Amino acid sequence: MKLNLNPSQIKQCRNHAEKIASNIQTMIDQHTTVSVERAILRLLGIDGVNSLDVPLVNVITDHILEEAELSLGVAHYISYAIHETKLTPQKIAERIANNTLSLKPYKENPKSPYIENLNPYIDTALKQINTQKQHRQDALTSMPKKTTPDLYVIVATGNIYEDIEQAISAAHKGADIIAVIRTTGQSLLDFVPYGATTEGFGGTMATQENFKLMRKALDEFGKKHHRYIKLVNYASGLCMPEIAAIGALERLDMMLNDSLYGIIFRDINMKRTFIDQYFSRVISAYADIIINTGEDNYLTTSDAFEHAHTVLASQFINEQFALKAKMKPSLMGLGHAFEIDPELENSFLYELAQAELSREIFPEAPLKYMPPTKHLSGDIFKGFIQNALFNIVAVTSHQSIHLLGMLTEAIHTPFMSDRALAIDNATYIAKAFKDFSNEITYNDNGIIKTRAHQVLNEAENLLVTINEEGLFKTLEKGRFAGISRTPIQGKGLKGVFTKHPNYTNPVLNQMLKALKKEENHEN
Amino acid sequence: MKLNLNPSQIKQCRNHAEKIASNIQTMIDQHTTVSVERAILRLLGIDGVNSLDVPLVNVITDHILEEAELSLGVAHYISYAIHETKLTPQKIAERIANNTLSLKPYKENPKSPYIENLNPYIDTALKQINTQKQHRQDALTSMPKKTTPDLYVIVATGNIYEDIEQAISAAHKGADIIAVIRTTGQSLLDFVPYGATTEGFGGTMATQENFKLMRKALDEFGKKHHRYIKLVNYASGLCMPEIAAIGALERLDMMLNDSLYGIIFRDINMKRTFIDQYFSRVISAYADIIINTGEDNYLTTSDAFEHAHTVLASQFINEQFALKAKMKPSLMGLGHAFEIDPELENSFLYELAQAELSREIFPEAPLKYMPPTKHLSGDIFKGFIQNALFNIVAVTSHQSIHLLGMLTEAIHTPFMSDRALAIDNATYIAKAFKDFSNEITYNDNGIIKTRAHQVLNEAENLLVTINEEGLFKTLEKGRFAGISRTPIQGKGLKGVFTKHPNYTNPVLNQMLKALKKEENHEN
Amino acid sequence: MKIRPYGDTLHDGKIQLSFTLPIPCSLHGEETAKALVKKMGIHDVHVVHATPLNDNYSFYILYGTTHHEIDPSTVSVTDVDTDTLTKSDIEDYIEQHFNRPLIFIGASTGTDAHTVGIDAIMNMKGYAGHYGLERYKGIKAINLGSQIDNETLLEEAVKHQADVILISQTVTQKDVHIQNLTAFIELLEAENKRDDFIVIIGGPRITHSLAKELGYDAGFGPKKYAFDVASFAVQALNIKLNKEV
Amino acid sequence: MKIRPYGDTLHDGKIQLSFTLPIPCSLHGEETAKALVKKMGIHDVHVVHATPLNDNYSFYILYGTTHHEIDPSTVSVTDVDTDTLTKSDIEDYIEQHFNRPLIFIGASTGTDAHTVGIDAIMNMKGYAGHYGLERYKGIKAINLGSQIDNETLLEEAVKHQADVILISQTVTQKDVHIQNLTAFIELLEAENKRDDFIVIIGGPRITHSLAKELGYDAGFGPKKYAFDVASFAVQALNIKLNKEV
Ligand code: B12
Ligand code: B12
Ligand SMILES: Cc1ncc(COP(=O)(O)O)c(C=O)c1O
Ligand SMILES: Cc1ncc(COP(=O)(O)O)c(C=O)c1O
Repeated sequence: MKLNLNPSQIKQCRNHAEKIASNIQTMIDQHTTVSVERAILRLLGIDGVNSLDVPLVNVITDHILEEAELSLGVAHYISYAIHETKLTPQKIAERIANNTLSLKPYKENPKSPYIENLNPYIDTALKQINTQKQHRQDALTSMPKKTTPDLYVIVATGNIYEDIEQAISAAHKGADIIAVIRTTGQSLLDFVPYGATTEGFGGTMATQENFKLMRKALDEFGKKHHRYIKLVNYASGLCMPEIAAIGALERLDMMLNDSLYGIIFRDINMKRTFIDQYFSRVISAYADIIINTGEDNYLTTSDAFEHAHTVLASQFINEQFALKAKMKPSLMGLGHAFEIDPELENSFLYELAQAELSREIFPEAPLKYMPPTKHLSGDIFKGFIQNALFNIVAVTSHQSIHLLGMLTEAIHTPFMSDRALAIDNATYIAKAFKDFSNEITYNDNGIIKTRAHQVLNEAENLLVTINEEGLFKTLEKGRFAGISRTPIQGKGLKGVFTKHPNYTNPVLNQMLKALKKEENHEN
Repeated sequence: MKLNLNPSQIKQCRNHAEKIASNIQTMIDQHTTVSVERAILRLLGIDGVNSLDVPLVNVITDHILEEAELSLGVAHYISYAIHETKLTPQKIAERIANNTLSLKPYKENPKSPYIENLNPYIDTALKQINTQKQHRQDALTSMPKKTTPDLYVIVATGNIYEDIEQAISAAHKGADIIAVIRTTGQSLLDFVPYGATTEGFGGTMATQENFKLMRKALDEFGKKHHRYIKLVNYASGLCMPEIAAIGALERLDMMLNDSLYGIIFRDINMKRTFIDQYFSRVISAYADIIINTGEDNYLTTSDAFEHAHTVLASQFINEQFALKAKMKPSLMGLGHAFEIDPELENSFLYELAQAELSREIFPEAPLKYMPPTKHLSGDIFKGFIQNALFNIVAVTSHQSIHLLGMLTEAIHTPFMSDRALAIDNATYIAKAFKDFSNEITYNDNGIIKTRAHQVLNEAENLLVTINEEGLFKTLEKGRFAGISRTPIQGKGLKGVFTKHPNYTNPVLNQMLKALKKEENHEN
Repeated sequence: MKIRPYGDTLHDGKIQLSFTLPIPCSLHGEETAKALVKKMGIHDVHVVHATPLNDNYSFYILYGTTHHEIDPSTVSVTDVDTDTLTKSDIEDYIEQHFNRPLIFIGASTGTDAHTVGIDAIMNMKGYAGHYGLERYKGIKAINLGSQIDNETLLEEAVKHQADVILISQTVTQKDVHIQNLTAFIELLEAENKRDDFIVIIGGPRITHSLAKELGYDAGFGPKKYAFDVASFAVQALNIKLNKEV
Repeated sequence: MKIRPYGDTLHDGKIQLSFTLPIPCSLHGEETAKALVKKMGIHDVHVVHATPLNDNYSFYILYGTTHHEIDPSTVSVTDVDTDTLTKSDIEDYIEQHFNRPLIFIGASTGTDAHTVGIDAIMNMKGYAGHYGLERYKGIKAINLGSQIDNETLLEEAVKHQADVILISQTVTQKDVHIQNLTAFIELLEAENKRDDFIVIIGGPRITHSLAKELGYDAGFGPKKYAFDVASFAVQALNIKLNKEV
């Protein structure tokens, strides 16, 4: 332990965070959302769109919203419908879409005695997910393990085919992880677009078909080069659980997944997205998908030196949210970032302190370490060395998921060559500094240790405050990123429903059962 | 002391090096060269060229060579001529140039009883040098002292006026030291060109007028911005002592000055240049001019990892040569470099080890630390981060004279923008890593300490060998940079003469007297 | 006087380029890169670095000498031509010329979620040591935040009887900002409201000349702060409302 | 098929440039930089970085879209057209085609003091894992070192009855290498000895096409090693001495 942190202080922080998360969890457990329900439908095997390109899962929830009562949960309706029609959920969906079937009658029915009718369909989905898990695990165990951080780059052309070209090119240069960035605005869509897409701004639509296409391309590359390239997308925004479900089915390996990001930066309603997040994390936990949280974003808005503790406090909270969803620490890609103003004296020391701090407090987490973005300018040469310093910190503090900085960050979404240069940069640094962290001890009372202790203290104080005032109030006060949000505003509140006493989510239940079993095995 | 080196081993190394240098010094004391004699003439105030652009100092030595006997030394001839003609040395030179005076008659004269006639002229020169020293000292003491290394950049346009433009531009960006690189081939000229020059390849002629012009421009800038910009040139090649003399008169602040460089890389005869070097170092010692030695160059030819110890061994030898010329350690800008192949794992650790090693062994020396050059390629982006790593080592190991690497090193002599980018790079790193060295302790038995000890061991062994075989043999065997040279080959041997029993060098004697006095004062 | 780029000799024309070609990396690739650069009127081209990005793409770094020269005096600059005032001058100016507070309404529009730029101009704190409009006496600053669609922005502007509308656009990929900005001007015109407001845009890729081209009153890019924007706005409002020139 | 540079969409024409202008840094400077780049046939030019180097010079980094396109199939490559053989193939070739060792004499000429390049080709050790000519059976390699003037090189070549002359040139500022290389060819011709030798040049800025232009038999640049040079030389000698094609 390089920083001599006080373990009981860390434990205290965890206690505060647990209480904060528990409070929210109480609210979560009493609610469902349109997106949670659509995710269930997707895991019952419902796919496709109607003639107006509306996904069938939306057709069904819209239908229930208009004609019936969503608070009963889709499982209620579909289980009755299967019982009566003997059709598959997919066929039922198609019938609803062409108005040859209505779920309205089941609204007044008692709690469904036919929920088990859903089991074969759920099993099919879980089996597919399990197969994907197995595939990933086999691929990963057959590969030599890296000792330096995994190199993560984004593709964001807007066109999935162009993205594939760029992704494969990056893999050739040594990238371990490819993230397909989403088009601006998708997170506010209350449906998941359908099919392969070629038009996007600052990113590419997250669709099941796009996931498939990219997964296939990366698998082919991996097979040829005896590597496994991890794929990332965003279970985030208004369709969090649905995208988590699609990601689980299509073997994504990581998902950006963090309600706080959506609340703060996308003005998504906090209730909505906390509820969505819970189910999405259970799905990801079940599917062995690493989540990436978005604390790094706070520092793109607030000053990174002054607000370092907000990142740490949020990581503690996100850890507890993940634990409630039965995630193992090895799936918690907690986010942090290298965003201190390069004009600050000793900036490297402060960055190193912060990175070591996260590393030491979350030893098992595959930390997601974000490159400098805010202080990159059009001076691409300077940007390249800002990224090099970031790479040094990443290697020295043993970060896990190493997002590569682009020298053109302030200019455009990355060109193919920008990405290649970034990989060269990181590869050179990883080699040159390979054993550096074993070579040095941080001096007592030095700037690094003092800073780490200070940030931990401030984070603890903040957690105490949040625990006292409650997370909703915290968000209202704009304590994260200086942006204020209230529980009654924001996108997607209309899609939130208090669960009916007869509500049930059989997919969640099955997943939780499996996860609990696993948990017990491990203990 | 960060590396826990063994002080008695270091002392042993110094003992070996002292013996090596003493051996050469014996030879030096018995000889003079055309360039030493011309340097004396310059310090007697002789300046200008004849109608064929031959410097008057060369006219005189050529005249003596043809008509008389140089081994008596120019002081012999000029003192007689002054006595007889009552003319100034300058007038005497002009007469010789237009064939109205011959020094031939004095060849057969006894040891000159008129040497003291030279004193007024020598005094004038020494007074000018003293004034320059005082000026520099005043300027430096009135300025705030930097705690990070001095930034050193080169200009090399070939045109002194363009060089000035570039130098001032660099000073604006933060350069502390400007070196005017010499045109390729000047070091092989057995005369110092005259006047302002505008044509050079890969550098600009070193002439007294060029020195003056640049000095003036830098002084003006310094005055305006309350800074003192140091000026560097090359007392190196066949005219070492002459350029040292000119530099002393024109207030250069540093001089590249290293016989070994000339022998190895310029094929200059070793006897010639050792003799020249001695006088040139005495002049620089007298004028408070820092010398820069050229060990860094070994690593541009030989592998930097395998031959690191040759640099250290050579630094020990150069230290002793400097001591023999009465230089203070604070004037010994011993050279070393960051030249390890970036493809080597842990290259940063090895570079850091080497830099700390030099720093610890020569604590008072203003070490000259050279940037990576050999492994720079046309990939300017990668080059920029190679330079950043070099800058990190420079700051962390407290180097003194920090030559900045150019991202276009493999392409062209620096453009104005290349230099500006280099300064930005170094400034950013110096700020970001300001207190880094106080923050860390190198772990025992780590790669860094182990490497430092190993290099010291190897250097010691090499010094033992050199002491046994003698430095001439060492050079013949190509132990430095893998290039072999013999004492009977190389440029300039013809200009070496065994001193006549009546030989005297009154300038050397006066300078030594002053230096010894200073030495005693200090003790 | 005509000038050329400068490497180390006046007018030597030295420039650096880099780009990717969708062809494999080879000597032929290098020659193709050179030939392309020659078409740009650049001679003495050296490919100093060539590297494959994958089997079908290759990256080149080149140096060359451009033939082209330019007379800087022939280059005209479209910049805001009102004087730049300090915060307190602006406050005085408002007091002198208007007998009511001026209302500025702003947003980051369309799907753009970037607020740091608009906040830099509008919020109390400002940016880089320059206070934002909220802190100006005589200015009422209403910041709607991000992801505001054009219709909502106009509605709110009408509702608050705004004098000045401020629009921030950060995402520019595939010119999405141009589309969005053009749509707002069209909306204003369709509703016959173009003359009701001074409309100002800003963002990292926004220039004053682009703003004029798109039909806006002014545009501000990087290193522009609240006082730049307010200086222009108050003077433009004075001309518009008080018919002063 | 015509191609353009590639940023993130096929043929989008994206390129990066940087250069210094001998004018102060200002918006006017930026516009001048843009105008200059437009003359190169590049549109959508963005000055992404502008910074003063001093009061009278300014540095710009730009991105733009080039109009120009190029059909790679129209680009011809002047490269050594003999086969590239391995060291042992070359040794066999010599044994088969010549009944004596071939003599290669080399130097870094003029005032050029760089020896690493010529050593890489000629010395035992070679470079980057490729042995130098000295280690080849059937080749006698004489390396004169650096700073050898043209006259001395020719003298030595005649004296040793060399088959092949190798010249290395590293310093290229103000085209000093071109002057020096041209002078050597003129010297050979003046002495009527051009046909007595295969004359090959090399160095970081040397290409085969430059060599041909200057009247040499071949030229080799970076990433060329002894086997490349020897492959060419032995085949050229076979054609020349044995009139084989
Ligand atoms: C911070 C940031 C974010 C934060 C935003 C947080 C927030 N609260 O705003 C977060 C993390 C949320 C974010 C998200 C995204 N971002 Co973003 N982000 C940045 C970043 C790093 C800095 C931008 C910034 O804040 N600059 C500082 C401010 C002060 O500068 P400024 O905006 O230029 O403002 C100044 C002037 O322009 C002017 N100004 C600005 N607005 C106005 C308005 C008026 C009226 C006036 C007068 C003046 C004015 O005054 C300001 C002060 O001088 C840039 C990269 C970079 N280094 O520039 C990328 C960048 C802007 N983001 C980008 C993208 C693509 C996205 C995403 C779309 C990615 C994705 N698909 O997920 C998302 C989604 C956001 C969306 N839909 O818009 C791209 C845009 C590419 C392009 N040119 O199209 C960039 C360039 C990164 C990149 N290279 O890919 N981002
Ligand atoms: C090492 C070096 C030195 C060493 C040389 C040591 C030695 N024993 O050679 C020292 C320190 C002595 C030196 C001095 C100088 N150098 Co120097 N040096 C370099 C450096 C760092 C590396 C060159 C090198 O060794 N490359 C490795 C070899 C293997 O590559 P190569 O030469 O390209 O050779 C390959 C091919 O080209 C080819 N090849 C080469 N020759 C031949 C010949 C034949 C026949 C064939 C077939 C093939 C062939 O095969 C080789 C293997 O693939 C470069 C910068 C750089 N990174 O490139 C500057 C550089 C070459 N030097 C430069 C300069 C200006 C000088 C000086 C003139 C500076 C000065 N004024 O003091 C001095 C003086 C030397 C002189 N008069 O020539 C400039 C040249 C600028 C230009 N383009 O004109 C450079 C580019 C640095 C810079 N940016 O300013 N230098
Ligand atoms: C956790 C998280 N979710 C989502 C996003 C952005 O994507 P979008 O706004 O498209 O959901 C980010 C961006 O950095 C993020 O960190
Ligand atoms: C000590 C020393 N002298 C001289 C030179 C080069 O200059 P020249 O060959 O022109 O003397 C160098 C170059 O690095 C050097 O280190």
